[in-house]
Formats: sequence, C-alpha cells, structure tokens
Amino acid sequence: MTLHEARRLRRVLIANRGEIAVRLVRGCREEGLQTVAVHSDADALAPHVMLADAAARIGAAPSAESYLSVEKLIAAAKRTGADAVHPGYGFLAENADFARAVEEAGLVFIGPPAGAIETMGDKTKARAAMIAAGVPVIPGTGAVSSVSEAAEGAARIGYPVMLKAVAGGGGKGMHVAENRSELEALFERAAKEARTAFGDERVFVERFLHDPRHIEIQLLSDGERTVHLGERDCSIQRRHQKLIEEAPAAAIDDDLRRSMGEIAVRAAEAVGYSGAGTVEFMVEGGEFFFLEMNTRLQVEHPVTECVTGVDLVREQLRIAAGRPLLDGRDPPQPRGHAIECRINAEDPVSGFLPSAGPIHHLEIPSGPGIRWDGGIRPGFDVGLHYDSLLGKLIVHAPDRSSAVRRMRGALESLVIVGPETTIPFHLAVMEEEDYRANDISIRYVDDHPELLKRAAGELPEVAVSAAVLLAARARRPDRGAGTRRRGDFQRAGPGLPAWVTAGGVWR
Amino acid sequence: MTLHEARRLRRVLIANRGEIAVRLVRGCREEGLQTVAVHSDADALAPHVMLADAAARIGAAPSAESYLSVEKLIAAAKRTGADAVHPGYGFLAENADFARAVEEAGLVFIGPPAGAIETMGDKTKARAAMIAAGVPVIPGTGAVSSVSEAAEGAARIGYPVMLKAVAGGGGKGMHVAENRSELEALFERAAKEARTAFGDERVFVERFLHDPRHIEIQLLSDGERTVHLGERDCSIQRRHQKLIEEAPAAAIDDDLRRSMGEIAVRAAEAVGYSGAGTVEFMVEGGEFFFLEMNTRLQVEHPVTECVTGVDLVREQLRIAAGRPLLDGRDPPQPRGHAIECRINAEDPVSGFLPSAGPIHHLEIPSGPGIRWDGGIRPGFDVGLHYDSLLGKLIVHAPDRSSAVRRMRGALESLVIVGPETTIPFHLAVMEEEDYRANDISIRYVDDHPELLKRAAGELPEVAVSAAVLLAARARRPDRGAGTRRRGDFQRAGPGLPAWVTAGGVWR
Amino acid sequence: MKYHAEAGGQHYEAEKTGAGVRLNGVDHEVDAVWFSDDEVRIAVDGRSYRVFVRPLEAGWQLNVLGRNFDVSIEEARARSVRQRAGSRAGEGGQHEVRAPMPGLVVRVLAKEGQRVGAGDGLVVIEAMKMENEIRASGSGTVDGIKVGPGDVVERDEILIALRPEASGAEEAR
Amino acid sequence: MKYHAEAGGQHYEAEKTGAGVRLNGVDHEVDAVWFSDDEVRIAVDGRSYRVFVRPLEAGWQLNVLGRNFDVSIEEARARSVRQRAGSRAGEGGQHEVRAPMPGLVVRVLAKEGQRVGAGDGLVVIEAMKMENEIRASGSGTVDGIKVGPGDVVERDEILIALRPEASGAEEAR
Repeated sequence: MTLHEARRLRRVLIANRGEIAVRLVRGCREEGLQTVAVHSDADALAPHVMLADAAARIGAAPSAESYLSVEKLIAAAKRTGADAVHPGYGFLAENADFARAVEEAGLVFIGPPAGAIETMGDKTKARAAMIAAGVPVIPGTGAVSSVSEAAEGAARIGYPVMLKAVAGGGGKGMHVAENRSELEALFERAAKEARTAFGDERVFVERFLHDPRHIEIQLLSDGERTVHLGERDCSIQRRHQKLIEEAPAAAIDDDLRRSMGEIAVRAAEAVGYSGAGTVEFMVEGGEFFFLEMNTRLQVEHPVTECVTGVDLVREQLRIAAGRPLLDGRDPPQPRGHAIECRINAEDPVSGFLPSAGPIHHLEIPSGPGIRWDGGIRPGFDVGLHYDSLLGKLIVHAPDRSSAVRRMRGALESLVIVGPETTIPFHLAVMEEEDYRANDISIRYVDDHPELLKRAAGELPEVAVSAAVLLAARARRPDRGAGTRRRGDFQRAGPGLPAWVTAGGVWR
Repeated sequence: MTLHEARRLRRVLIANRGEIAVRLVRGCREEGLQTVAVHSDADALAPHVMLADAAARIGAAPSAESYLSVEKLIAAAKRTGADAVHPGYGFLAENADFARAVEEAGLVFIGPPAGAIETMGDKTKARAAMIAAGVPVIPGTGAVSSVSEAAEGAARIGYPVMLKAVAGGGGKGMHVAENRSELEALFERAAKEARTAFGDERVFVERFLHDPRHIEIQLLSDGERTVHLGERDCSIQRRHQKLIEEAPAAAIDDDLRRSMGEIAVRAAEAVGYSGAGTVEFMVEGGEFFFLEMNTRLQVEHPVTECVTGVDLVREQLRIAAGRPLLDGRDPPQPRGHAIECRINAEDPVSGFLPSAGPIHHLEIPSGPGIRWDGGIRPGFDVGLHYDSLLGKLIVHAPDRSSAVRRMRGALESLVIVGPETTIPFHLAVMEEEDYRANDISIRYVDDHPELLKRAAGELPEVAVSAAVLLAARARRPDRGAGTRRRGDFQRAGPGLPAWVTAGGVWR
Repeated sequence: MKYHAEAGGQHYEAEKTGAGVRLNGVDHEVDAVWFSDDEVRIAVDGRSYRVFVRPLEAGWQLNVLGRNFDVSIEEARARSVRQRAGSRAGEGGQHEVRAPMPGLVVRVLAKEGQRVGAGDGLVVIEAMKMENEIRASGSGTVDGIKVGPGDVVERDEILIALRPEASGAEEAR
Repeated sequence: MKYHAEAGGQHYEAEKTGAGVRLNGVDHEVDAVWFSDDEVRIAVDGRSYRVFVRPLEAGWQLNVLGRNFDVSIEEARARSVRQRAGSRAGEGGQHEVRAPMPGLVVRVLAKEGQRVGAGDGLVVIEAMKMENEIRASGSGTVDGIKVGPGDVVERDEILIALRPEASGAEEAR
C-alpha cells in the first residue's frame, strides 16, 4: 500500500460470519461504507446477512466450500461491486495468498501486507525475524543429539527446562527438568517417546515457564507510524483457546508495560506491518517472551476499545483508506478495567462438549458498561460447521473488582435458551477467589477443576422444583398466564424471607 | 451527614420505578448492596421488581397512593430491613420533607441534605442565594409600574428584553422588545394581558435570549470536596422536556467550560451541597446564566458516565457511606462524545400524544459504544399513570459525528412493537443537517417542524406492502415459517439491485 | 390478487403484481426475505427496511423504523361480498370527537352550542403526566359534551359531538 | 400430588407440598412469582433464581443461571399405569455408547473385541472445529463398532456396543 495515499472506499465485502461479521457491518456503516455479507447455505438467515446492505451466497455449509474459498469470495466481491474486503479473524484472515488475490483483483485488502502475514505465519521465519529485531523469544537450543549437549544448552538457558520433540506439537512429548540430574534421567525417555510418537527421535531444550501469563500488545500502524494501545491479559484459556480476556493487565507494572509496548512496536516494524495487529507474549516473573504475532483483528479487541476509547475497526478502515491512524493523535492512556467472556456453544459441565441447535430465547443484558458483540438471533440454528463462538460479553467499569462484579450481573442477565453455553463456567470464575485476586496464569483452568463442579451446583434441583410447580399449575388453568399468587413476596412479614435473593447473587 | 464518617450500608430501598429503578438495582448490586424494590399495583410485574432482591407493594396505581406516599415508603423500608433509601429522580427525589422523614426514621437518604433541596427547590430563594454567591443569573428587574421604569431597567439590562407577567409562568404573557420604541409600544398591552390572564397587571423586564443552549454541569460533592465532571448539552427539548442530551457540549470552548464548572461548584458550595447534583445554565454568545439546580441524579447522567468513565450511582452510594468521592482522585477529562435519546411512549407523528399498551416485542441494540437503560420488558403493559419514559438509548463514540452515526444505527436496531415511541423523531433528528452541524438551541424542535413530517415519510406504504405480501403468503401455506424465496438477494446479477439498503441508511 | 387495506386512517387499493405491489394505482418494486415468521427484510423501490410482524385479528401490526402500523387487509372479492351484505354504519349529521388515547379529563374547554373552528381546543386530557389538548380539525357547532372533568376515558371514547359546517368538516382528531 | 421427574440423567421422586417441593425425600421451601408464562422468579430454600421456561412434549426446558435442563415430568399415578401397560424396553446384556452431540467421526480408537477400562478413548468426533474424544465410563469389551471415520453422526446415535464387566459398568458417556 502506498503510504497515506488517500483512496475512497465505498463498499466492503465482509469475508466472514458470526459476531465479527456483525461487528464489521456496524463498523463499516458508521464510517459511511456499504457492506456486502457473504454466507454459506447454513447461514442464509444469519444475523450478519440480515444486517448487511447486500448478501451473496458463496457455497455449501462446509467452510472449505464457502468461507475458505478464495475464488468464491473474490467472485462475490466482483459481482456485488465491492471495492474492499475485510477478512475478520479466522478463516482466511491470516492467509497471505488470499490477501494477494484480493489486491490482484484490484480490491483493497483491509489488513497488513501479504509479506507481513507470510513472515509471521511461519513459526521458524517469525522466530528468526524477531531474534534479528532484538525481540526476546523463549530461550532454546536447536536439536540436541546427546545428554551432554542437552545439559550444556540447559545450563546456558537456565533451569527449569523442557525437553521437546522437534517433530512434536500440541503439548505431546514434553518433559520438564528442574535440574541437571533430572535432565539426564529424562533424556533417553524423551528421545524414545519422540521416536515412537513422531518417528523422529530428535529433541531440543527450551526454557520452561511454570505459570506464565499470556499478555499481548495491541498495535496499530498506518505504514508511517506504529503505536501500541496497551495490553490485554488473556491467561484464562483451555486447550490454548482463550476464554476470558482483560485490559489492562493488572499484574504488570508500568516499566514492564512500556518495555513490552516498545518491543511489540519493534516487532511490527521489523516485518513492515500496517493495519491492526497483536503481538503475543508469555510473561513470567518480570520477563516476557515473544509467542507469535496475529496479523489481524483479535476476537478480544473490544476490551482494548473499552479502556482506550479507540474504535479499532474504524482505525482499520481509515488506515485502509490511506488516512493516518488516530487522526494523527497519540494513543490514549487506558481508563478503567474491561473484561470479556467468550460465550461458546459448549457445555462446561460436560467437558466443554460442543452443543448445537436452535436459539429458542435470547435475552441480552444491558445497562452501564455492558457490551454484547453477538452473532446469534432468536430462531437461528447453531450448527456444527463453524467454531462455537456465539458472542462476547464485555464489561467496562472503573476498576477490576467493579468489572468482575459487573460481569457477574451481566452473565446472570444473559439468557440463551437452546444450546448449552459457557455462561456457567464464567459465572463460576467470577466468584472464584484466585480469579478475583488476579492470581491467574495460563494454567488457571487446569488448576481449578472445582470450577466445573461449581458450575453444576444445585441447579438441577431448582429446575425440577420449577417443573413441579409448572405441572401443578397446568392442573389448575385458573392460575394461568401471567397470574401471580398474592403474598409471594413478603410472606413472613418483616425482613426478607424466601424472597431474599441468594441464587448466585448473595452468599 | 457527618463528613467522611464511614457507615456500612447493607440494603437499599429504591423509592422509584422504571428505568432508573433498574439502573439503581444494578448499581447497588455492583457495590455489594442488597436492594428492595417498591411497586404500585400497576407495577407488580415490572422489570425493577423482577431484578431486585426483595419487593414491597406500596399501594394503588396512582402515584399519590404509592410512589409519592412518604409514609408508605418509610414503612416499606422498615418492614424490609432497609438501612438506606435512594429516591432516583422525579417523584420524591427533590422533596425536602421526604429526605427529612427518611433520616428521622434512622435511615440514610442517598442524596443531598434536606436544607440544600429546600433552598434550590424555591425559585426565589435559589435566585437570591445564587446572586449572593456570585453566580450569574438572567438579568432582570423587579415589578415595574410604568413605561419609563421599564425602559430604565431595559437600558440597564441591555436589549432585547422580555416583558413578563409577575404572576405568569409557562411561557404565557411574554413579549419581546428589541429596542426602546418596541418596549414602549408593548408595555400597555403586556400589562393588560397580565391583568386579564392572571388578575395581576404587574410586569417585569428580563433579558431575552434569542436561541440559547441548555448546558448543565454535573457535580459531585462528598461534603469536603466538590468537583465537576464537565457539562452536558440538553438543548433538544420540547415543551421544556429534554429529548436528546450530549456530552461534552461541543459548542463551548475550554475557557467557558472551565468558568461554568467553577461557578457551578461555587453554587453547590453556597447551599452546603453533598452527593450528585446538576447546575443548569442557559448559554448564549459566550455568556451563561443560572437556571436551576437539580438536587438529584439526572435522567441524562449516562452521557457523563460514558465520557468520564465515572459511575455516578457508585459515587452516590460511596458518598452516602461516608467515603471520599472518586476515591480521592481528580475528576477525569472527558473522552469521546456521548449522546442520549429518550425513548418515550409518545407518538411524534401525532404531536407527541401519549401512547400506551403492552410491549409485544422488544429488541435492544448491542455492540460497541451502545448502552440501553431500560424499564420495560416484553409483556409489560405500559400504563398512563406515570411518565412516558420507556428507556434511554445512549451511544459513545470517538467524536460527535461518529456518535451521531452510531446513534442512527442503534435507533434502527431498537425495536419496540407495541406503543408508539419517539424513535422516529430521533431518527429524523440524526439525519437533520442543523443537528449534525451542532447548530442547535432550545428552539430547535419548534424551528424544525419538518422533522415530524420526515418521521412520517413513506413508511405507511412500506407497511401496506408488507401486509400485501403477508396476505399473499397466507394463501400459500407451502411458503410458511422461515422460508425464503431463492434469488431474493441478487436478483439482477452484478451490482446491488433491490437489495441495496436505502431505508434510512443510504441516501 | 387484489386487496383493500387500511393503515393509519388511509385506505389503499392494493394488488400483488409480478414485480411487487401496486398501491392506489402506483407500481412499487418489492422484494422480500423472510428471516422468520415475524421478521422480514423488505425492499420497496430499492430502499430496504426491517419489518417486524405481529398478527392482529384482521391484519397485522407492522413495525418499520420505529413506527407501528396496524394494517387491516382483506381480499377485494371478500370485501365486496361483505359490503353488499352489510349495513352502512356510522352515518349521520354528526361528527364525534374521540379520545386519541386513554387518560383523565382535566378540563372541558368547549361549551354546548358553541361554534368552533379548526384548531380550537375542546377537551384537555391528562396522561403520563402530560396535558394534551384535543382540538377540532374542522369548524362546526358543539352538539353534545359527553365527558366532564375527572372522568377517566378510554381510547376512542366519544368526548364531544360536533355538527359540522355545511362545507363538510373532517372528523376532529 | 406426586410426580416422577427426569433431569440431566437423574431421576427424582417429587411431591408438591404446602411449603414447597419434596425431592427424593428431602423437603425444600419453594416460593415463586410468575412474571409471564415463560419466566418465573423462584426461591428454593431461601436462594432465588430467574428461570426461563420452554414447553417440551413431555415436560419443560428450564434455563437457570446459564444452564438448560430438559425436565420430563409426569404424575406418579399416570406413570404406574403406563408402566404396568407398557413393555420393558432397552434391556439386554449390552451397553451402547452414544454420541453426546452431532458431528463428524474422525477416528475410531477402539477395536472389535478389545477390553476397555473407564476413561479409555473409544471414538473421536469433530464438531465446531474441536476434536472430542468419547470415552468409556466403565470397563467392558467392545462388542460392535457402528461408525467409521468420515461418518456424520446425530446426537444420541450409537457409536459402539459394549459388553460390560460382570461388576456392572455404567453406561459410557
């Protein structure tokens, strides 16, 4: 993109679905841009289709035939007269070929240059580029072929270390050694396991982080100027899937914050970045290490928007139109505290199993400091083709403890009758002491198995009690719709008898 | 209240109904306080009752028998073990006797001292107190008994002036004179009209403001320190009822802003104020004049909350508990721009006639920077006993023009099937050029009669067209629920044919 | 298929055409996507709207951009049959001024036998803490006052009977 | 009035009492305010909850604090009549491992005739871009594999037939 070469966008094709497509339709409209939704056959009646100015069917339900089809998306953009494409997140958002195809079709790709996507999308290239740019990465060796070579590496890196299979991934074939003798005892076993599991016995040594936080820096670049908008703490994860994100990260001090921000800007500049992006770090004991850079809008971008007052989609659109970021102003300081809970169609009580089916009833919380970025509507059928994110509940409050209380109230007011969701998990977290004390790490969910039991609780008996009342009511039609038994409220006179709220509210 | 004498509140009775009662229940809960809702017979199933921890019936539907009954409210507080009372706005919020009765019953009144309410509630006393404190009031004379006395006063005050009946009010018997000869021509007529209309021929002279803005300053005082949280522009009014409020007031410069803030603080200190309060001014041509002080939370408090990040209800509760305001910090600078539209059950197309009946369907907008403070739920029957405010739609965006566009989108997504509301009026304002250019005054609604015509528009034909499709559909049951005619979307191939949005969106 | 429809006091002769709808002789291009039984996105002459639908006894309540329209509609054939069979109701030399909303009568401004002109206030009704002056929409003579201060009236209840001028005043509203 | 209820795989003997509800012999104080047909505020033993109600064929779906419960309920009398009349279904020496949700079978981990213990993975189903391992809840012998990789399965479709140990393993879930 030529820097600051103003070009007028008119119509943006949103190459995505779900809550982010809804968010982008709204964001484009506020910037005076028309929007084209695309949809698979499963999404013909989805909210993003309802809201956009135009809609184009792009194929059958499976992603490969619709949202992942570069040709179909380009064809839809041409057909509907779009002059720009916003990829959202997921799907083709970090696909350099898609970015190139969009530009080659004469359309504006609302995202970074393809080259930056490519570099950051390749783990090895990214690590090399970051090391060259002076960005700290997790210390590690190359493949080691003997115990002594491993021990030498470990001594340089510092214990505890991890022995990892070169061909491994996804947490398999990893062994933690706290000192040299443990390392020596583990080496043969690690190599053997690596051979068995991956057919490649090579292992390497890497610094082990006990209970790091996942903290990431939001960046904006217009190609001339790169700024950071502070950080987010996304430590509450399960199987590398973020569940709760916050801004700012209350655990780090201003020095660390400044240092991480500067390094993140350096990382982006090293790859010629422009647009919105995020540099993810692991943080432990005052140290931080580059994890990866996400070359797109993040799911959790709203918490940054809440505390900075910056609209990241608006900035993306303006940068794509060749205008300077933040209208040339300096990034604002964060104000207050924001938390986001991902509301997934997964049942936390049954090990987060996916849950599908129609949304029978939907009630969205409202009031001060509450935001809902949703991708569902009553009657919409949640299928199994795409990821399980139904929407994001975000709160903003003057400080973290107020934000936690506000989130609890908002979660209680978010009603989704239909598939099971992660709401009970989030409710349990908001009441859990370590979370409230901000004593968390990426191991939080594993370390708190009782959360899922708490999410189960006494609720089945409440449901059965309600069913008994309903059955009794059904026998007496005079107590039908909307009637109310007198005296329900203050049965026992003074004080607050049965009616004092306790259910999840007062303990 | 003894200053900063910490006292622990546990349970707050909310002496109100509607959206503000809902807001207060939420605010109390977030501060760890239990809530007691009160309700008349008309409100037994109202949202504030549903949400509170306990509810007490206080009487029949008419306000005089319920929400305005001091004895019933105090009795309910005693009965439910409340230790504090929040009056909200309206009803008894500015009734000094109520404040006194609450304190005499040993409960905390969450509001200013009764004396401050009393002084500010009496127009003559308030004007005298403000003049004594050096707060500018609209220049005027006492009763004048002759043309020459009137002319003398007018010369001192400066033209244009208004001749007003001493016994008048509500805009009746007012005559504007641009110069001395006009004044002389009008004097006899004004005196005669005053005698006819009010049985009192006395008139006085007051400075006439052509097209002033209504701008007000939000104050907080904990009894030791009084601070202001910037201003709100509430110029969009109809018959002295505010319809749209914004913060900050983009029309005034920093000097004027600072000066108004300092004067407002002085006004509050002059009457020994504590708690949250608002000083209202008329502003014209760089001058400002005291109008009145509202000794309570305002309907429009959310716009200040949005731009400052301060939660005013939380501050009220903390001040009442003897804690220092803003945790002792300085008030923050405003960030971005916020707009509030009052959604009233009034039909703007029929001269804002009240409209009642059940809420059949309710869809609340969501997404970035959108807040809904509502007092209705589906199935709730909007009656005629209380004021017409159903809820408030508030947006917050980086600047005023973004906020206007965001509000337009939010209004389009706010669906209330049931009574007529002011939504069409607000939609018309958001598209009107003077409003967009911030060229407004308290005469805006009178000056723009075409707004109401615009609110009518082509919509009846759209409704009839939809009914024709429904009637045709009803004849063919195979095209029943949820079906979709193929090809609806892109009928004419490339470009955006019938499906290009225009309805209130693109022009 | 031809229909007769009423909305907001207006009468429409309507017809479903191939490309859309004809209303009082004017063709409109209409295109629609039904997102559910009670929600449709409809494009009329290239402008598009979200419409929410609630069934009424003889039609639908339709919500468009914040306004609610009660549309009654029937097939032209059915209507003409009904009209031939039915009686002509609501005729006579009087016009009735009715309450546009329920409320409390606080003042009656008109007097029996008084001649009133368009815009003259007749009755003041209070509802939702607001006073609403009910005015004459045409000129005529007050021929009967049906309510007094303190009365609670329902919507469409008769407030005043008015004998219109020979020129044919409209019904006051 | 006595009822039999099922919720979340649990059986409840329930009875409406004067002060509330008796569940499996334990008395609970229950108080309720119906805000509409589909929304109730219910207090159970002094703790209160908002419950949303959706009618099902033989009971209700009830939403409480984010969880959805399908509760089937019938009067005890009706049930005993039905039980005497009906046949005993679903018996036999096999347990069936069923799909807890719809999805795509990506791998079958169990082998015909294999002995499995509680917690052993049997089948991997993909849905919403996540792989979910379906595990045995008790020990037994695989007695029939009903699906293969690439199959699309519905919720509750049988995946594996398992012959339980003599000790009486529970149904895998």
